[in-house]
Amino acid sequence: MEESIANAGVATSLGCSEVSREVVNDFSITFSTINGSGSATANLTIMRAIFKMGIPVSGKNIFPSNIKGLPTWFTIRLSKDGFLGYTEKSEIVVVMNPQTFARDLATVKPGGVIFYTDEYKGPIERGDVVAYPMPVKKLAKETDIPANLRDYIENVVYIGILAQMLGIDFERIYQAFETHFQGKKKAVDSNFEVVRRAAKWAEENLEKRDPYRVAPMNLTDGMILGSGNAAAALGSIFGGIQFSAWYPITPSSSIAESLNEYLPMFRKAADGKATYAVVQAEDEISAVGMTVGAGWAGLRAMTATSGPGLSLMAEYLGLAYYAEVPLVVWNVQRVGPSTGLPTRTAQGDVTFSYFISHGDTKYIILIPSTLKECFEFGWQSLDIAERFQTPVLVLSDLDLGMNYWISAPFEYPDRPMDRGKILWEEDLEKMIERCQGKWGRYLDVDGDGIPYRTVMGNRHPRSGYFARGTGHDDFGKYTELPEDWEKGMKRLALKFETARAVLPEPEIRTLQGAQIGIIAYGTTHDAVEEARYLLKKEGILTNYLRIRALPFSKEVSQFVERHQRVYVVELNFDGQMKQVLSAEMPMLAHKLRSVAKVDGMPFSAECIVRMLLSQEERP
Amino acid sequence: MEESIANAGVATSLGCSEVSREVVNDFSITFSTINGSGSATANLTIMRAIFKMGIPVSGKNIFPSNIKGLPTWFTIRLSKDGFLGYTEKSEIVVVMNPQTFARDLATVKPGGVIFYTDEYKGPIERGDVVAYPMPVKKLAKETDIPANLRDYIENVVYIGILAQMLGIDFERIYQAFETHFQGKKKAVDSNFEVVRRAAKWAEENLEKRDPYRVAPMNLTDGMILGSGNAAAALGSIFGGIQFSAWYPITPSSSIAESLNEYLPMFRKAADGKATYAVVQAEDEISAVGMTVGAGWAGLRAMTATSGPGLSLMAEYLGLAYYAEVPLVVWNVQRVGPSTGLPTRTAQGDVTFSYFISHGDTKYIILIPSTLKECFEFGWQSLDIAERFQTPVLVLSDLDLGMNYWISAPFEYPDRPMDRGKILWEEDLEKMIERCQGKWGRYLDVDGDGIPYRTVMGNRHPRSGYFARGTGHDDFGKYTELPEDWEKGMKRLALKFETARAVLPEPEIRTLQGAQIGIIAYGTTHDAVEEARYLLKKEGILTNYLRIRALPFSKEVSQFVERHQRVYVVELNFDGQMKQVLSAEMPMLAHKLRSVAKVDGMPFSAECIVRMLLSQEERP
Amino acid sequence: MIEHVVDGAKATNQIGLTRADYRGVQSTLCPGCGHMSIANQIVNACYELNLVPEQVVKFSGIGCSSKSPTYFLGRSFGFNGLHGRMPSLATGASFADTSVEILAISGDGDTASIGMGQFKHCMRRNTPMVYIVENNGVYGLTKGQYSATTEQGIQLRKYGKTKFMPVDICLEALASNATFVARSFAGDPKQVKELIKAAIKHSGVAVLDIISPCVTFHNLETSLHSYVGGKGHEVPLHDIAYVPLLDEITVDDFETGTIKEVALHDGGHIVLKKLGEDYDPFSRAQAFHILEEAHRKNWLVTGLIYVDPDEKNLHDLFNLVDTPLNRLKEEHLRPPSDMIDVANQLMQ
Amino acid sequence: MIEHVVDGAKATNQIGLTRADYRGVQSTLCPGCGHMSIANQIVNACYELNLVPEQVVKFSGIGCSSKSPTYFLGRSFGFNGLHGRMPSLATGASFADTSVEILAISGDGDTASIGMGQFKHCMRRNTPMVYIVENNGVYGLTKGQYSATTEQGIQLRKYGKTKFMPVDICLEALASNATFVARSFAGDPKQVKELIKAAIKHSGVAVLDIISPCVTFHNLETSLHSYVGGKGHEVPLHDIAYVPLLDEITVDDFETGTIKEVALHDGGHIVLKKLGEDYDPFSRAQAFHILEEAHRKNWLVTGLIYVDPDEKNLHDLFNLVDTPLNRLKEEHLRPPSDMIDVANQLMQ
Ligand SMILES: Cc1ncc(C[n+]2csc(CCOP(=O)(O)OP(=O)(O)O)c2C)c(N)n1
Ligand SMILES: Cc1ncc(C[n+]2csc(CCOP(=O)(O)OP(=O)(O)O)c2C)c(N)n1
Ligand code: SF4
Ligand code: SF4
Ligand SMILES: [Mg+2]
Ligand SMILES: [Mg+2]
Repeated sequence: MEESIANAGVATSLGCSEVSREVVNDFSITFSTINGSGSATANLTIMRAIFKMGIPVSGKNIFPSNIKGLPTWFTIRLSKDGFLGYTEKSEIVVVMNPQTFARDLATVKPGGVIFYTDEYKGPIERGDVVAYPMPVKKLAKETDIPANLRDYIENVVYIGILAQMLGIDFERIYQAFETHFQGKKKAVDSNFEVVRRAAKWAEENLEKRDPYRVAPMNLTDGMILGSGNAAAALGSIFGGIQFSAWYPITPSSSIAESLNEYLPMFRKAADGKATYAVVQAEDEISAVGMTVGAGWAGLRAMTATSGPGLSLMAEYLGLAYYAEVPLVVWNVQRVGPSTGLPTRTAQGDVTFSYFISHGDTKYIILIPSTLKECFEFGWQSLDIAERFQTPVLVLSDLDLGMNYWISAPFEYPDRPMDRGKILWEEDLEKMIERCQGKWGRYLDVDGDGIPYRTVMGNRHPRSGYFARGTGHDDFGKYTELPEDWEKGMKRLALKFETARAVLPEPEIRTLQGAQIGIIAYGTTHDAVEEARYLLKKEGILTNYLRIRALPFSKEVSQFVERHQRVYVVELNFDGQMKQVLSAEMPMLAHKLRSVAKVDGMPFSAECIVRMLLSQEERP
Repeated sequence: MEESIANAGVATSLGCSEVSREVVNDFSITFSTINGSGSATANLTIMRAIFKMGIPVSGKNIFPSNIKGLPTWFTIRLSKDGFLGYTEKSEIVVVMNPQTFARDLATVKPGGVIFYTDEYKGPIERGDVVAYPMPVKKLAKETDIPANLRDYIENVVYIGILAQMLGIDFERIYQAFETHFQGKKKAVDSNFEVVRRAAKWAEENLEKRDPYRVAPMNLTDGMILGSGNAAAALGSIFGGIQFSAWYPITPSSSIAESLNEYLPMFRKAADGKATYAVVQAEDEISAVGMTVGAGWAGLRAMTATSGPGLSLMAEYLGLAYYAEVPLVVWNVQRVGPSTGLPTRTAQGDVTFSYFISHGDTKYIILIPSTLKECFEFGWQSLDIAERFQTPVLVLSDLDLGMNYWISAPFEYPDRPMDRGKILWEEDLEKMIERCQGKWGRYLDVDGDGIPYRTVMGNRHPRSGYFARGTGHDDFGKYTELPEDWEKGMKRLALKFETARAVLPEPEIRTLQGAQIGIIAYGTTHDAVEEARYLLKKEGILTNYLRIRALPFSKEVSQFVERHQRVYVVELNFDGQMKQVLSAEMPMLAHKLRSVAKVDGMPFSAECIVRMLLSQEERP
Repeated sequence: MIEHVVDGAKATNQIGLTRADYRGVQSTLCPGCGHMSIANQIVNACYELNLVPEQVVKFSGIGCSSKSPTYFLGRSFGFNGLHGRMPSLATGASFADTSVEILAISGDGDTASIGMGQFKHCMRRNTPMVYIVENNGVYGLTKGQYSATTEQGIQLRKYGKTKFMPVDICLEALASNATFVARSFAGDPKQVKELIKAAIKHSGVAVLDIISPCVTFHNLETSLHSYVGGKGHEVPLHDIAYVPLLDEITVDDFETGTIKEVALHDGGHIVLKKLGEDYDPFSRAQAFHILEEAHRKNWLVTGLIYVDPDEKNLHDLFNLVDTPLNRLKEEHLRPPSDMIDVANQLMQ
Repeated sequence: MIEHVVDGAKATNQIGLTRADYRGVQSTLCPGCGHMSIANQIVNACYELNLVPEQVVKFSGIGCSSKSPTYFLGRSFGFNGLHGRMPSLATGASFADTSVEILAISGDGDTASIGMGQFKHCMRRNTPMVYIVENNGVYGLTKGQYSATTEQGIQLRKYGKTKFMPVDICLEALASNATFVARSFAGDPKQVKELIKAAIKHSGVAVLDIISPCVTFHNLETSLHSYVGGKGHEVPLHDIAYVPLLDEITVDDFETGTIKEVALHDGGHIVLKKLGEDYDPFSRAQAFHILEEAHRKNWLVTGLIYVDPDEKNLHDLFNLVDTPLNRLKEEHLRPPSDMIDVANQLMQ
């Protein structure tokens, strides 16, 4: 294992950035706007332009559960060192919503900058902040854009002002518009014209009094920028997805929407007909029911949901577990319990997912951290589900699913599709021969706990069987015999053990001499890497294991064994992964400590450091 | 703590029973009959007669998921020492179903007895068993009972034969019929007549060649005999239950059925009108939804279900948890996952119940072991739910709920009903004064995490509030602010801690010098006590802690601390309580070992001993 | 004729409350959303009926529509429940105090997609409540997916054309033996208000399927769910007004022979004034007929489609004591101590 | 006329199978249970239609009715799912191979109580399947509680009198735009069999509401759900027979002017012979009318209540490739390797 603290393959060195008066490519910009006012285009354009300048960047949307009218925030972080996690405060804040001015001002880092709409006429109660008023209404009115688009145009105005003041390359802005408007030249040009005018206004009217500047780099060459849900959909498509039933719920809906958008692009059959179906169900019970039906019948099937939907899927998941039906469930987590904060991020469904449904159940869970892993787990989850004939849950979250991440580009799957032990007519004939006529849907022929399966449509006269959630024997026959039940449970447990060894292995990053371990998973990754960097500066060396799948492989217990104490970092109140780790590794549970919190915001590196250090002080 | 191994208050001594040729009041009888043939009356009558003779007794029904025609078994265990747990084999087996003769014969203990219908004409392949044929068809035909009741009467016939051969008191049988037929003299007499004739036949035709005998004792004086579901219903009635919505599911239906039966007896208002409502809902989502609605509106509300129903309740339980709505859910467990073995017992919903619903949730769980505890938790659960304004889950199981148990009699609640912090018009007025005008539904006025609540119908103009599953502040107002969410989670955690100290404390039984601990819960209790007795005979002394509630009180961790190792005995595959204990007490998790299995049958003492000893051998 | 107190800044109704006493917090719906115009008519109806706000209890599911109860009756109790499962919540709560008025707000997704089962069973039980479906033929809150009431062939932003026939909320209610079934249109505020009043005064379940345009995601003129489309296709069955007990019906207001009255249990009446063909809201057969015809002819029929003012409601069937159950005290609820013996005798 | 091969121990149908090839395992239902007589007619219908057992797939929920698929077509695939949620399971599976016949069995509790939502949405989608409700007006498997189809006022063993109006399965199907809606009675095996055949040959969703007495828990003569009560109140709309493609209709079999034919997509016909009044199963309006009338008059109307043989079914709407989806290979499913660049270009 090599010594490393690296972020999504971006950071090139662990060295401190030079301290100088000018701050280049190492700050955050937060845009405070009004929901539904069309600010997304402006924010994405700035983010894309910076990305195209070769600078590592991330974009996080903090939005209300509302369609129009409430405050909303978008933070772009630029980091020449590749640290792209959430920051609690920003160096630069752009305020387009006069109502939130005071609150926004408080979030500017000392020495930072505030750009604000000159509709705000009040005082600016901080001396340590540079303030630039922006006549957005006036500048917007000067364009020849129809009045109903003025709100939107006001946002385009701030692109120009920021570009001018920070040195964002105008050519890149033009390209970003091209990406956004998918080449519609008229839209690109008219928007760019607004940017130009606003920049000109800034050039003529604002004097730069702050140190923040953007300068081209080459750290994003060949990289991609996008959000996890789109990547999950693309990954599923490269995994040969054939069926998805879903029910709308934030923050998962864009997985299904992306399937609807991309499937026709990637999967045209010669005759123009479809090799897949995406069905909007009437609720999540039906969505998962259809997906279970499709998986049972031999289709690569996936559904996507979030907390409340997952709760509704409990009964069907138990059936799929026990009847051994492959399917994939993407759970894009948001803050719960209950409806909770539907537009805020959390990792709060870990224990529920692991123990979901009554009775003794066990699930394979995959946890992606990056855009690229969303893509990879998109196709791998379908392989794993069919290979192990079981539900696979993928735990993403709002932050990963809906926010903007850069990553190394997707790679074409490095192995053929794994359809698992499925038998068509001739395969079945051979299997029957191999087993001297003995054939049963749930027979453990290979001793790995994984039986062979046939699917409907198979015309072999011995292919049919009656699947059920009631007790059944190796042949699928109904049974209440104690020994049959126990045998079934044991085989299922063996199957789970078989899976343990082949699921995506944890990622381990170490530092020479570190005694303290950190375990994390999912979207805390960026903040953890940055926290390790900060801790190192404080003289605290840490090793880091990132869980990518449950059940845990033995690397996880070995990692815990190797360390004096291990902090489990997670975005929930109860320290849920720590609970699961304790339950699974009781002999090592005493070494685990919890760094857990949930308030709707992603973890910042500073927060992890704070929470970890407060425990380091304890004996 | 006193030194004890005792069973439901019945066993009087730990001493070995004297070994003699005659075996008195210390054996089991299994009846193998056909489902739907009316054998229940016969079995219950024999059990009741023995009970009325003063002998500790239990009755366990092992029945198929079927209405009519499949084999079914009923085992009565008599134990002068008060050990009434499940036994894998019986000393006496009564076979009324010729189809199962061979299988039944195998379940007779060496030296035991088989009574069988003479319809079975085959060989009896065991030399170590005494066999008595019974001409049940012939004897039934001799009665003047209408032909359509013959099947039923054949079962009454075996009462007579057994009574004669074992020495069951005929007067007690007569009384047992009186209990069963609720005093309908004609039915009592005609049934008794059949018994008499059959006994006469036995007297004249069968020669006693076995050692088993029943003799009067006085160990059941003042005790009661019944099943847990009826006790749960009665307990709820004494807890002032006002509303129950439910959906039929085995093995919980008889809770609602008992409410329907008993409520009119116990709760007649002066004007003959009802002070309660029991509603059969259209499914479990609706059942729990109605119950949540009723609990929110100030009614003492309960629903009862089993595994699949609990899975469907996940979403509503999360809402009730977060909106702080009192309600009680009895989950009478059966074997899962999925439909599983719907007529067999298990303790397999522990982890699911504890972690149910998405997001960070925490539930109070009560686990009764005895008839009396079903009654007590019946009323206490309603108190606890209202006191803590939260869902309370009661985990019973099929064995406790539907089988027959003896116990000390129910006691009238020893304290007034606890309606918790509910404010009516005048209370609210005072509260507003107390808090100088500041009043909010979720304000933690007392610092115990428990807020005050008003309920609909309150006419105070400041009483109303809008309950919701979305993020809310102390005043019930919608909020997405990070600090509000965190504050809410912290208060809920505090409330849970407050509860920890006042929930039913664990029951601890110790033996001088014991180093080994056993933790168990629910219906494994009898088998554990018997296992401790057997282990003691082997020289292994154990202490025993029986969990009665989650969250654990500190006695639980202290108990684990005090022991070298602690075996957690439970009727599921995954060792679910051990998982919960490990998650909750990670510092002690390494001491825990699992004695867990599930196959549809209750735990027998022998099985516990076997599984425990196999681990004692390990270093 | 219907309004008793001149409206105005400080005007009060017969119980001394101003309209403001019936309002809620500031709306966060999109400007122009049909749901808000319904909320306003709820305020007006309650004001005019002189309801005590504390005696009204609001229930809702999840959706823009289901958020709207915060925008009226701010003093009332309310419970914003789960998506599609509001009926059970309201039903359970209703037993606690049968004297309150239950006002349930749902959306078309909340009721006809995920909520179909609970909606139907709630109707079947004749649960005493006003059940308003704010029907915009789309999922507003989740940003524009089709719902079960979206008309067939409508093109939605990201989801292609809707494939299936829409669910007809009124037909569903009728099939489930609902006792008050009406349809209205948020663009017709007077009718909305009068129907809400009548519904509140009905003793069983009263369903109002109110077409309530979503201006952000589904306001295409080609759809019956838009302001323009709804207006263009509206076929009112009658003019409707609720007339409370104390009001004399001034017969002059109606041409003779053109009015029908429905007597309600509180002594008030629903007065229906004939428009076009004669329509009998007491006939379930005619109700099926008009809905089937409207379906075929793409009409938005509005008005009182069916009413049975006399059928027993859910609470009647349970023969409850007069005191609200939630005000009963320990002495009413816990059997006296000697009854413990009876309990023990049952266990023998 | 309908049967082609003389029945008998060793008789075979046109594809060389015996009746035994269509049977399942030994029944564990109560002797006399209506569900078993329906199971027998399913065997007969499939035998007579010369179906390949492997080409039929069975789905069911939970209940005595839902257990019954083990008692017929033992060689077929089947899935005994969850209580009330079978429609979604069948719908998802149906996409895998649209050439199979789906035979779904449910109970009245399974469909009309817990399953109402999925049932309605399944109808609405015109999911190609035969959906048989074995309607006994009671929960059999859980031992005698009332279901949503129990008639009002029926006294059940432990549950008092049923309080609510029953759900009418056919009316529900019709309201949800089902394209084949029929009712029958287990005591009328010939009609059951012919309707099953017609339903199998229908291209969309075909609902059969079959009254199927529960002899153990609900066979009171006063109920329409009993053998005696059903017989006594049965009002058949017509005599019905399914006539396959190759059969000539011997017009002699019917008096002229008294028959109606429904042409199905496979080339076969449903032939309806007039009994009493003329009834037009193509008219949705008439279907509503007869169901409403039957409801008022306590008739058990049986026969084909409504049919629309031409409406597109669910699969038609998805424009799927001809090969069954579940037989597609990696080369059809995984985009070629150069498409990875297209994917990456989308992420900019
Ligand atoms: C179980 C569950 N699934 C999905 C959602 C997400 N969701 C919230 S509102 C909504 C649809 C609302 O549509 P409708 O009822 O028509 O209300 P509208 O917003 O159009 O007024 C959905 C799907 C949820 N909250 N809960
Ligand atoms: C979620 C769930 N709730 C309850 C049950 C228990 N249950 C099994 S069958 C049944 C009712 C069956 O009634 P019906 O569908 O009418 O079938 P029948 O037995 O009458 O043929 C019920 C409630 C279950 N299996 N699953
Ligand atoms: S999105 Fe539609 S339904 Fe929601 S508030 Fe806006 S206009 Fe109303
Ligand atoms: S209980 Fe009723 S439905 Fe079930 S098998 Fe027996 S007769 Fe049939
Ligand atoms: Mg809507
Ligand atoms: Mg039934």
